[in-house]
Amino acid sequence: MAEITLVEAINQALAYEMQADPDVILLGEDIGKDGGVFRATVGLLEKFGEERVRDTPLAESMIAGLAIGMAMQGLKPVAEFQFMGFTYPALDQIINHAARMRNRTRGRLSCPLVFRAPFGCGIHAPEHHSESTEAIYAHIPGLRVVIPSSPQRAYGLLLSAIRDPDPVIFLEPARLYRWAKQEVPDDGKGLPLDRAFILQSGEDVTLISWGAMIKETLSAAQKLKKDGISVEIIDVATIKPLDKQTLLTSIEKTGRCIIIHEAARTGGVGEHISAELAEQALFFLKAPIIRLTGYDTIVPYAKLENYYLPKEQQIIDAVQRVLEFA
Amino acid sequence: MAEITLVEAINQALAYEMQADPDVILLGEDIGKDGGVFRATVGLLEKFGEERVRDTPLAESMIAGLAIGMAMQGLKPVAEFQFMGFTYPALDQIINHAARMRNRTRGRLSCPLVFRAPFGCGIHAPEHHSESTEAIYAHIPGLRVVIPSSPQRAYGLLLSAIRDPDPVIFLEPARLYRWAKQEVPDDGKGLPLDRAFILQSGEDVTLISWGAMIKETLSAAQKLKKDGISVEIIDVATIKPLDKQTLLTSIEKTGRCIIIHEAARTGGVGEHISAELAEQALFFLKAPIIRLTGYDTIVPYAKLENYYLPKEQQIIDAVQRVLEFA
Amino acid sequence: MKIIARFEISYYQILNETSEIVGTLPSFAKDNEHLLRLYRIMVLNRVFDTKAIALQRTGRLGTYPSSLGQEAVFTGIGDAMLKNDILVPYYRDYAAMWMRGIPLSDILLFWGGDERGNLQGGEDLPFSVPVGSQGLHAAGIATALKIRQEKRAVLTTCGEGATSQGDFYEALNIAGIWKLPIVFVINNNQWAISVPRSQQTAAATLAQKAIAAGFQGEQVDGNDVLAVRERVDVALTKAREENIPTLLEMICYRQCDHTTADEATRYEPKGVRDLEWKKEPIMRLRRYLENLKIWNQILEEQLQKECTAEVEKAVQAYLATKPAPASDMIDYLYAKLPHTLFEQREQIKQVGDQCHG
Amino acid sequence: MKIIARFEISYYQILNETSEIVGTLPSFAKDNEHLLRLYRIMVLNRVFDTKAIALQRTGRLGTYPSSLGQEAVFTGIGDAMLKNDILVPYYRDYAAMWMRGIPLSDILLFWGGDERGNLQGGEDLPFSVPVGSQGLHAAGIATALKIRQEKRAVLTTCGEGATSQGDFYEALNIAGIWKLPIVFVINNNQWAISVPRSQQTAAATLAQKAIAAGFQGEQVDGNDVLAVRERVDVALTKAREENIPTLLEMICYRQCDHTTADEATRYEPKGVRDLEWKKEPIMRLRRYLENLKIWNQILEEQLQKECTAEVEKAVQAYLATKPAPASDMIDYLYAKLPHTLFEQREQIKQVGDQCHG
Ligand SMILES: Cc1ncc(C[n+]2csc(CCOP(=O)(O)OP(=O)(O)O)c2C)c(N)n1
Ligand SMILES: Cc1ncc(C[n+]2csc(CCOP(=O)(O)OP(=O)(O)O)c2C)c(N)n1
Ligand SMILES: [Mg+2]
Ligand SMILES: [Mg+2]
Repeated sequence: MAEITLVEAINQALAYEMQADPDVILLGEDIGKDGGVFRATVGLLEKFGEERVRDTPLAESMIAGLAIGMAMQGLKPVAEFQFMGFTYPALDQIINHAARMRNRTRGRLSCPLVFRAPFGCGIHAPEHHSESTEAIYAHIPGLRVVIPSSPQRAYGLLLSAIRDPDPVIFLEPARLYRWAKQEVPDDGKGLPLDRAFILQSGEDVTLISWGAMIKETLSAAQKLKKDGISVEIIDVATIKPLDKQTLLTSIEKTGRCIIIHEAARTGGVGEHISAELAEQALFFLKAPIIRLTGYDTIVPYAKLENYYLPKEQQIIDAVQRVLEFA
Repeated sequence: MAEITLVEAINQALAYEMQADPDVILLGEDIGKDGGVFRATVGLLEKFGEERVRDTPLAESMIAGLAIGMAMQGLKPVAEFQFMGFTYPALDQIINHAARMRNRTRGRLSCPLVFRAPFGCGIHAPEHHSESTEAIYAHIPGLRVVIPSSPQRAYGLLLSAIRDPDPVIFLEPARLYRWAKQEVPDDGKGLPLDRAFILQSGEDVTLISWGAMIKETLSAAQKLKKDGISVEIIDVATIKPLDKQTLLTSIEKTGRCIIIHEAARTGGVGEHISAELAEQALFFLKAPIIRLTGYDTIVPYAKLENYYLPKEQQIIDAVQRVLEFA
Repeated sequence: MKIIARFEISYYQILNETSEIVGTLPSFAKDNEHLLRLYRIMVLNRVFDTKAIALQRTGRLGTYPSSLGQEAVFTGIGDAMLKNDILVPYYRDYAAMWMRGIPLSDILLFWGGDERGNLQGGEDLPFSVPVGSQGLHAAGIATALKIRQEKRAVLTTCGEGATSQGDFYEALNIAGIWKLPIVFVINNNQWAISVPRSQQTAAATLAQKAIAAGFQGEQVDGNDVLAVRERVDVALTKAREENIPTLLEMICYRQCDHTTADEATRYEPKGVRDLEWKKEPIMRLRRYLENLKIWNQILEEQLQKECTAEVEKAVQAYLATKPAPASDMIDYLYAKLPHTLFEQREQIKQVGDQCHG
Repeated sequence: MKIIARFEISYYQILNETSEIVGTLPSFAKDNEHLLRLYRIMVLNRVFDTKAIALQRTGRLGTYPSSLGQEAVFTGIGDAMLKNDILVPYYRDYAAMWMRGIPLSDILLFWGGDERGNLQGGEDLPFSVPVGSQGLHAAGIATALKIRQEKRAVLTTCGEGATSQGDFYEALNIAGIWKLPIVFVINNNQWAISVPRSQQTAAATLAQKAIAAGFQGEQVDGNDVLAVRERVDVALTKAREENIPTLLEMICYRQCDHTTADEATRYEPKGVRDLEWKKEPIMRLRRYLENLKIWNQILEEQLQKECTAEVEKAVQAYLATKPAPASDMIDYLYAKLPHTLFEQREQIKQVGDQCHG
C-alpha cells in the first residue's frame, strides 16, 4: 500500500464519505477545479460533480451561514476555509448559530457540519496565514475541536467529524500537510472524537501536544531516549472535549508534565489542560506543569517566523528541568 | 457628592474625556438621541454634537472597521457594541487589524481606540445578551481587556482605556450597571490598566474574580467573616495584561486560591490565572486552585438563567473545602 | 462613455390609504372568505400584541417586540406561503409563524424566556436574535432544496436596519449567483431602534439592494395586505418554479416602541406616528370590507371577543407551563453529552433541585 | 405598479484596443510628458513583476502576486492621486504605492517576509491581507478627514472577488450615508484565484453594487490608462470638493497566476488569456505614443534598460537588508510593552541570539 501525506489522507477521507453518504456536500473558496489551495479537495469535483463540490464566492461568513442552513436541512456540509486567519469573519455564524441551533430548538434542528481549515505557522506564508487560535473555538460550548497530526489520524478523525451529529471545527496543521507519510487503509473506519492518543509510552515525563508541534515533540523524545530518559507522548487530537482521563492517568504515573503548543501562551489551550490537571493531580505532581508555547505576539512574517515556534531543544531543556525536581 | 451607578460613571468618564480631548469620538448603534440602550451615552450628543457622537447603521464589523480607520488618523474612537454577543461580527476587524496595525507597520500606524460592550448574564434578556466570552479577547496579542466592577473603577479604568495608545476591549458587567452606587469624583484621574485591585485583605483564602461575580464574592466574604474566616478578595479588573504579581503575593500568603468567574469553564480566563499561578506557586499551595465558573453551555434564557451563575453559597462551600486541606 | 446597464424599481399598491382599489385585483382578493381571513389574522395579531405588552408590564413576560402597524406584512407572508415552504423569520414575525402552525402560547413561552418556545416549527427556523444573520441560513436551506430538486421556496424576513449587515448582502449575493429559490422580505418600518431609515443607507429604496446581487427588487405598500400577499405570492412562485430570487421591501411604519425595553419618545419626532397611522393596515382593510358590505360593527365586536378569548387561552397555557428542569440547559447542547460534561450536568441538576425544592 | 427609481451604469473608454481615441481627450492626455510618464511607470511595473517572480522562483522572495496585464489600473490611480490623499491598497497595488513614495525595495522586503516593508508610507495603509476588510478602514479614515474638514480624499482598491465580502458592502453603505470623501476602485481582473467573475456575483456589472449604497458606480476600461487616470481623477475631485463617494470598476484581465503559489492552468480555459492579451495596456499606449511620434524602438530599449537597472538596484538593496532582531516581533506589539511580556521578550532575544550566533 502506498504511503500518503496528511493532506492526501484528508482527500481520501472526503472521497470515502462522499461516496458513502450522498448528503455530504463540500463548499469553500477554490475547492472545485483548483482542488483547494492546499489540494485537499483535488479530484473531488470531477468525481462528485458541481452540486456536491461547490466553489463559493469570496466570503467566509457566507460559507459558514450557508453550511448552517444546509446542515439544518439534513445535508452534511464540509466547508473549507483557506486559512484559519480567514475564519474570523465566520465566527459570528459559528458561535451564535452553528454551536447553538440544537440547544436553541431543544433538539428540533441541528448542525451536523464540519468546518475545515489549515492552521499554524512554519510554511513561510504572508501574515494571517499562520494562526493557531484553536483556543477561541475550544471555549465555545456546542462545538467540537479536532486536530489531527498524522495521515492516519487525519483520515479517521475526519471521517468521524463528518459523521458527528454536531458541528466540528477540524484544524489541519499546514506544516504537517506534506511531512511524514503513512499507509492509510481506505477502510472508512473513524477514530473516536473524545480520545487522546498515546504516541509513545514512557515513565519519566508526560509530553502533551497536538498539531504540528507533535513533530518537535517526537524528535525531542528520540534524543532524550539516547540519554536514557523515557517520556510518554500524548497527542490530544480532540481539544474539545478533552480526554482528561488519559492525561491524568499518564501524569499519575510520571508525576511530571510538559504541554507543548504553538498558539500564543496566554489563553492557549495549554492553560485548560494545565488548570484541569493541576486541580485533580496536584498531589501527584513532582514538578510544576510546564507549558512551552508560542509567544504572546503576532506570528512574524517568514523572516522571523522560525524564532517564534518552540524548538526541539527547548523541549529537551524543559524535560531536564522538570527532572531536576526530586 | 451624589452617589452614582456604574453606568453613570461610564457616562461621566466619557463626558470628561470628550471635554478634555477633542479627538475623542463616540460611535455605535443608538448612542445618539437614544443615549445607548443602557443609557451610557445619554446627554453626550446634546453636549458634543453629531460629529462626535455618531449613530452608525446596524453593522458591527462596520463599527470596528470605521473605528480602526479613525484611530489610524489620530482620533480616539470609543465604539459601543450593544451587547457582547453582537461583537462577533467585529472579531475579524479586531483580531486581524486593530490588534495588529502597530506591529504590522513597526510602529508607523496605531489604533488607539476603545471597544465598549456590556457583558454577562443576569438581566433576563433574550439569547445572545448574556455572553461572557472575555477569554476570546484575552487570547489575542495586541489587545488589552479591562473589566470594571464598581462605579469608581469604571470611571478611572475607562479614562485610562481611552488614553491608552493601543486598542482596549472594555467590558461592562450589565448586571452591575445599576447595582451599588458610589461617589465618583469627576477629577479625570485614570486608574492603571495593569493592576489588580485588592478589595479586601485576608489571611486564609484568596478569592480572585472580576466583573459581576465580584458581587457574590463580596457577599460570600461577608458571611464567611461571621464564621471567622478571613478571605482576601482581588478584582483582577485588567484581564490582559494580568497583574500576576499581586495575585502571586496573595497566594504566597494564603496558600489557597479560588477563582470565580461567570464565563464558561473550559477556556475561561480562570484557566489562565490557574495555570500561571500553579506554575509559579506550586509549592506554596496548600490546596488545589479551585475554579467556580459558569457551565460549559449556552447561557439559558431568563427562566433558567438563575441556575447558570455561580452562587454565593458555592463560594462559601468552596472556601470551606479548600480550608480542609491542612 | 456609453450606458451599459439600466435598472428600475417598481412600487406596488392595490388597496390605497383611503381603501380604494388602485391596482389589478388578484384572484384571491375576489374571494371574500379570503379577505375576511386576512382581516381576522391581522386583528388577532394586534390583540395578541396588546396582551403581550400588558403581560410584560406586569412582570409576566420578558422584553417583547410589538408589531403594531406592521400586521399586513406578516399576515400577507403567512398567507402566501405554502405549508412546505420554509420560513426563516425575524423577531416581529410571529403572525406568519403562528399561521404556519406555531401556537400562540409558544410565542409567549419564547418571550417569557423559555427555549421550549422554539420546540415547534418543523423545518422553519426560530427567530434569529443577531440581526441580519438569518438570510444566509435561508440561502443554505434554499441550496438544499435546490440540490434535492424539491419545488419549495424559502422566505426570510428582516427589518430595514438589518440590511446594513454584511451578512444580508452576502445572502443576496449568493442567492443571485446560485439562483436559489428564495424570497427576501424587508419589513421597512422606518426605524432600527432609534436610528431612522435615512441614517441606515443612502439608497433611495431598500429594494434596489437586489441590484447589487443581480436580481429583482421591488417596493410594496406594506400597509396594504392585498399587495403584500400578492407580491409575496408572485415571488414565491418564481422561486418554486424557476429558482428565481426576489427582494421585497415592504413600506410601513413602526407604530410602537422598538420593544418594551424602548421608549420611542426619546427619539421619534412628534406627530409622525399619527400621520402614519392614517395608512395603517387594519382600518384600511376594514373599510374595504365594509364597503363590500361583508363587515360591520357587530361582526367586529364578535371578532374582537373571539381574538381576546383565543389570546387569553394562550396566555393561560403559557402561564401554566411547568418550568423546565435546570438540566435542560445542557441536555440539548450536543446530540450526545460528552463525558467531560457529566460532572457539570450533575452540578446543574443539584442546583436546580435545591432552588426548586 | 409604478416605477419609483431608475439607475444607469456607464462605461468609459478613451483609448481603445487598437489605440484609437474614442472618447474626449482629457487635458492631461494632451501633455506628451504626462503620457510618457504613465508609460514609463507601467513598464517599470512590468519589469519589476518579472524580476520579483524570478526572485521567488529562486527562493529569494516569498509568495508574490504579479500584476501583469493590470498595470494601467494601478498606474492610473497612482498618477491621479494627490500626495496628501490617502491610499488604502490591496496586494497588487504596488505601482500606486511606489508612485506615492514607497521604495521598490520595501515592496520586495514585504514579500520577502519582513514587516519592515510596511515601515514607510506616511498615512497610507499597508496592504490588507484579509480580502475585503480594508474598505472600512478607508471609510474610517475618510470620516476623520471629513470631521477635520480637510479637503483630502481616500482611495481604496480591491479585486472583484473582494466585493463578495460583507465588509465591502458595509464600507460602501457607510460612505453613502455619511457622504465620505472616498473612491472605491475594483480591479476586476476576472478571477479570484480560480473562481471566475461569473461565479462571484450575478450582478451584470460590479459598478452597480454602488446602487445598493445610494451613489454612483461606473465601469472603466482598465486596460486604458487614460480612461483610468481620468475617471479616478474625476472621482477624487468629487470626493475632495463635495464629499461624494464613487465606485469605479476597472475591467481588465489577470495575465498571470494568482500568485507564484498558484497554477492558473488548472482552471483557466485555454485561449482566453491570449485573446485578452490583445487588449493589454502597455502595448496599447505604446502604439498610441508611436503614432504620436514620441516613442520608438530606441527609446523603448533605453527605457527597458533603465527600468531593469532601477529594479536591480532595488533588488540589491533588498538582498543587502540586514535581518531584523528577533525581538522586533514583540517590540512593536504595544506602544509600551506590558510587564507580563518582559520574560517572553527575554526568551525571544535569547532564541534570536542563539540562531544568529
Ligand atoms: C447583530 C446585532 N446587533 C445589534 C442588535 C440589537 N438590536 C436588536 S433589534 C435592533 C434594530 C433592528 O432594526 P430593524 O432591522 O429595522 O428591525 P425592526 O426592529 O425595526 O423591526 C438592534 C440594533 C442585535 N440584535 N443584533
Ligand atoms: C478573508 C480572506 N479570505 C481568503 C483569502 C485568500 N485569498 C487571497 S487572494 C484571494 C482572491 C482574491 O481575488 P480578487 O479579490 O478578485 O483579487 P485578485 O487577486 O484577483 O486581484 C483569496 C481567496 C484572503 N486573503 N482573505
Ligand atoms: Mg426597522
Ligand atoms: Mg480578481
